[in-house]
Amino acid sequence: MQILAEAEDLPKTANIKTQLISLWTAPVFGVVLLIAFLAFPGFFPPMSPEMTAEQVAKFYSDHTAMIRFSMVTFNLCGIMLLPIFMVIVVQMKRMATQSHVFAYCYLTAAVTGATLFALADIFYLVAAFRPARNPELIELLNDMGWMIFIAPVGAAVAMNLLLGLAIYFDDGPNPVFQRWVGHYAIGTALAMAPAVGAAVFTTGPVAWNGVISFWLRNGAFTLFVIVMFFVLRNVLHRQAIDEGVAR
Amino acid sequence: MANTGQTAAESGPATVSSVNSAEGQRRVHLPGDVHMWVMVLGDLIIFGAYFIIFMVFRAMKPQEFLASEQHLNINIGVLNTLVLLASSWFIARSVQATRAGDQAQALRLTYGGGLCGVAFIAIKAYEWSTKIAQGYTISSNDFFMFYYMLTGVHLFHVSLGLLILGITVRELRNPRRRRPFMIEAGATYWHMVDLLWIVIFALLYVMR
Amino acid sequence: MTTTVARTTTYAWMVLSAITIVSWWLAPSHTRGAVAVASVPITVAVVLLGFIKGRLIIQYFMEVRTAPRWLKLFTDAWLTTLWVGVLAIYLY
Amino acid sequence: MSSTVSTDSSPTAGTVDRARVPRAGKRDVWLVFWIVPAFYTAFGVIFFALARVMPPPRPDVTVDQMVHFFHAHALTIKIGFGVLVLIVGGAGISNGIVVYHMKRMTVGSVMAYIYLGSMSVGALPGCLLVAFSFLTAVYRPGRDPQILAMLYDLGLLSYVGSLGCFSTAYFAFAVAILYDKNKIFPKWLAYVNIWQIVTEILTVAIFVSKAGPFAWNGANSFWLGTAIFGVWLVCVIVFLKKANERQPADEPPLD
Repeated sequence: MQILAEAEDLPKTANIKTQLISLWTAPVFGVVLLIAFLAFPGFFPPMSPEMTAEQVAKFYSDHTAMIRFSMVTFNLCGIMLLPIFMVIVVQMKRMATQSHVFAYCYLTAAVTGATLFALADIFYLVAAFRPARNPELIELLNDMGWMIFIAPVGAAVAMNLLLGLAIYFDDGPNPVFQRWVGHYAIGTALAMAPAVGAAVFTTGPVAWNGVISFWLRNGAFTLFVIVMFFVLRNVLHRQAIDEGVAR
Repeated sequence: MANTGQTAAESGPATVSSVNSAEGQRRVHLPGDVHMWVMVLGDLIIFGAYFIIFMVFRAMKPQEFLASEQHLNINIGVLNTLVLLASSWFIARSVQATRAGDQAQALRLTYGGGLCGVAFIAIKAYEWSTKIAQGYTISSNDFFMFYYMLTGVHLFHVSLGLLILGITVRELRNPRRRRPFMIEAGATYWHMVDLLWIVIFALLYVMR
Repeated sequence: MTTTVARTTTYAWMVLSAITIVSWWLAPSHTRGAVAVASVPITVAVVLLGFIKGRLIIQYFMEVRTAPRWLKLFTDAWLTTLWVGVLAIYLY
Repeated sequence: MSSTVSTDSSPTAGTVDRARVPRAGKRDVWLVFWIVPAFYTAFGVIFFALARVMPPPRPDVTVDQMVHFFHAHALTIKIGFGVLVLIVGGAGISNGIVVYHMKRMTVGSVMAYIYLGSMSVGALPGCLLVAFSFLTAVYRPGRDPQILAMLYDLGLLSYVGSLGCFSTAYFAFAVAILYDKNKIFPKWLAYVNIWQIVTEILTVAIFVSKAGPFAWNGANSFWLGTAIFGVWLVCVIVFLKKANERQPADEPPLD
C-alpha cells in the first residue's frame, strides 16, 4: 500500500495504519501459536476423555516441560489474536446501510470468546504445576482445561453469524465485504457449532478428541483467521483508496 | 534526481560542521527525544534491579552458580557480544551519515546493524537449543532460570529493536521524512540493547 | 566520510571488541573437567571491564558525551551504582 | 433508502444538534475519573490487607500449610473478596475511561477496542478467578486438603500468571499513544506500557518455579512486576487527570 504524501499525517491515515498493525499481529502471533499447538504433547492425537485418572496424571508428569512451554505460550500470546477481530468490528462499523448494532454485538461476543480461551490454558498449567497431586484432581483440572478449550463455541458461532448477517444487510452500492465472506462466516459458524458436544460426550466424533470437535472446530477457526487476514487486507486497501489515503 | 540535489545541498553545511568538529562536539544535544530517554533510563533501572537480584541469589549459592556457569559456551557468548557490538557500530555510523545528509549510506549501515541483530537472535537460538539438548533447561537450577529469563527478556528487546530499526528504515527511505530525531531515538534504543547485553555477558558468562 | 567523529566511533568499537576478546580468557568455562574456583581478582577485573565497556557505549555510541548534563549524571550514576552494587554483593 | 438517510444526517444535521443540545460539561468524565483511584485503593486494601494475596503466600509449602493458610485467613478472605465481587465493576470503569480517552485520539477506533476487549478478558483470569478459588476454599473448611491445595494453586497462578490479555492491552495502548496527534497522553507513557509487557514476559517463569526469585512470590516475578505496575498505574491516573483537564468543555461527545 502506497500512502500518499499529502495524507501522511492525517487521522484517517492513522486509522488505516493502526488497523494494518492490528491485522499483521495475526500472522505473527498465529505462527507463534501454531508452534505452541504443535508442541503440546496431548494434541497428536488429542487426549482421550476416556483416559483413567492415573493415565492423565502420568501424562502430566511425563511431559511436564512441553505442556508448560505450550500453554505458557498460549497464555502469553493467545489474546494477541483479538486485534484482528477488532479490525472486523471497525470494518463492520463502516457498513453504510445499517445501524452499528451488529458490530457492537460482535465486539461483546469476541470478548466473551476470548475470555474463555484465556481461561483454558490456566487449568492445564495448574495441572502441570504439581503433577504429583492426587490423580483425581489432575484429571479434574485436565477436564476443565479441555472442556473450556473445546466446548464453548457459542461466542465464535455468534460472532460469525453476526458477521454473516451484517454482510447480508450491507446491500448498498459499495459493500465493505464481498458477499461470499458472509457465506463463509456462516459456514464457519456451522462447522464450529457441533463442538459443543464436547461438554457432554466422552466418545465419538463430538467428544473433545473427536474429528468434529477437535479437528473440524480448530481447523475451521484457523482457516477463518487465515482467510480473514487476506480479506481484511483487501478491504483495508480499498478503504485507504476510497478515503484518499493511498493509491 | 531531486534527491541527489537535496543531498548535495544538505551535505554542504554538514561537512563544514564536521570539519570544526571540536566545536561541534561541545555543542549540547540530546540525541533522539526525551520520550525515548525516559524509556531507556527506565529500562536501565528495571534491568539494574534484575542484575542486583541476580547477584543476591548468586551470593547465596556461589558454588552452584559458578559450576553452572562453566556449562555455558564462552565462544558463543563472545561471538554474540562481538556481533552486537558490530551492530551498534553500524547504527552509530548510520546516525552520523544521516546527519551528514548521506541517506543511502545511512540506509546501508542500518541494514548492516539489522543483519547483525538477526544474527544475534540466530546464534542465541542455536545456543539455547544446544543447552536444552544437553539437558540444561529452565527448571535445572536457579542459575539456568536466570540464564533463560535474562537472555529471554533481552531477546524480546532485540526483537523490539529490530522492529524499531524497521521504522528507522522506513523513515530513511521516505524523502519527505528523515527526521533526525527519529533516527537518533531508534539508535539510542538499539545501543541500550547492546549495553544491557554487555552486563548480561559479564554476569552470566565471565565473572567468577 | 571518515570524519573525526566517525573515527572516534570506530576506535570505541575496536576497544570494546578487544575487551570482549580479553574477557574470553577470563571466563570459567575453559577449565573443562576441572571445577572452576571463585576468584576475586578476576571478578574485580570483569567488573572494571564491564564498567569501561558500558561507559564507552554510553559515551560514544549513545552520544551522551555531547548530551545535556542531567543525562551524563544519570547514566554515570546508573553505571556506578550497578557495578559497585554487583561488586559489593559479590564481596559480601 | 436507509443509505440516503445516513448521508443526510451526517454533517449538517449533526452540527445543528450539537449547537442546540446543552453540554453536560465534563462533570461526567470527572466523576468517572475519581472512581479510578478510589477503586484501586480499595483493590490494594483488599488484596494486601484482607485476602492476603499480595504479597502472595509461598508456593513451596506443604498441603497442611496451605490448609492452615485458608483457616487462618478465612474471615478476611470472605470479607475482602466479598467486597471485591461487589466493587469489581470499578475495574470496568477504570478501563472504560482509558478507552474513552483513546477514542478521542486521532488513530481510529481499533486500538481502543483492543484495549477494551483484552482488559475485559483480563477481569476473569486476572482478578475474579482467585477470588472465587479462595472463596470456595474457605466456604467449606472441612474439604479434602488436596482440593484446598489445588484451589490455592489455581487462585495464585491465575492471579499472578494471567499475562497475555494484559500484554495485548498494553500493546494497543502503546501503539495508540505513539500514533496520536492530539497528544492526549505523553509519548513516553507508550514506553511505560512496553515495560509492563516486559514484566509480563518475566512472569512466565512462575509456572515452572516453586521457590526463589521467579516463583509467584519472587523478587522478579512479583515484587518488581508489582512495582512497575504501580508506576504504570500512577502514570495512567496522573495523565488521565491531565487529559480531563485539557479536554475542552465544549468538545462534542464521542461518536
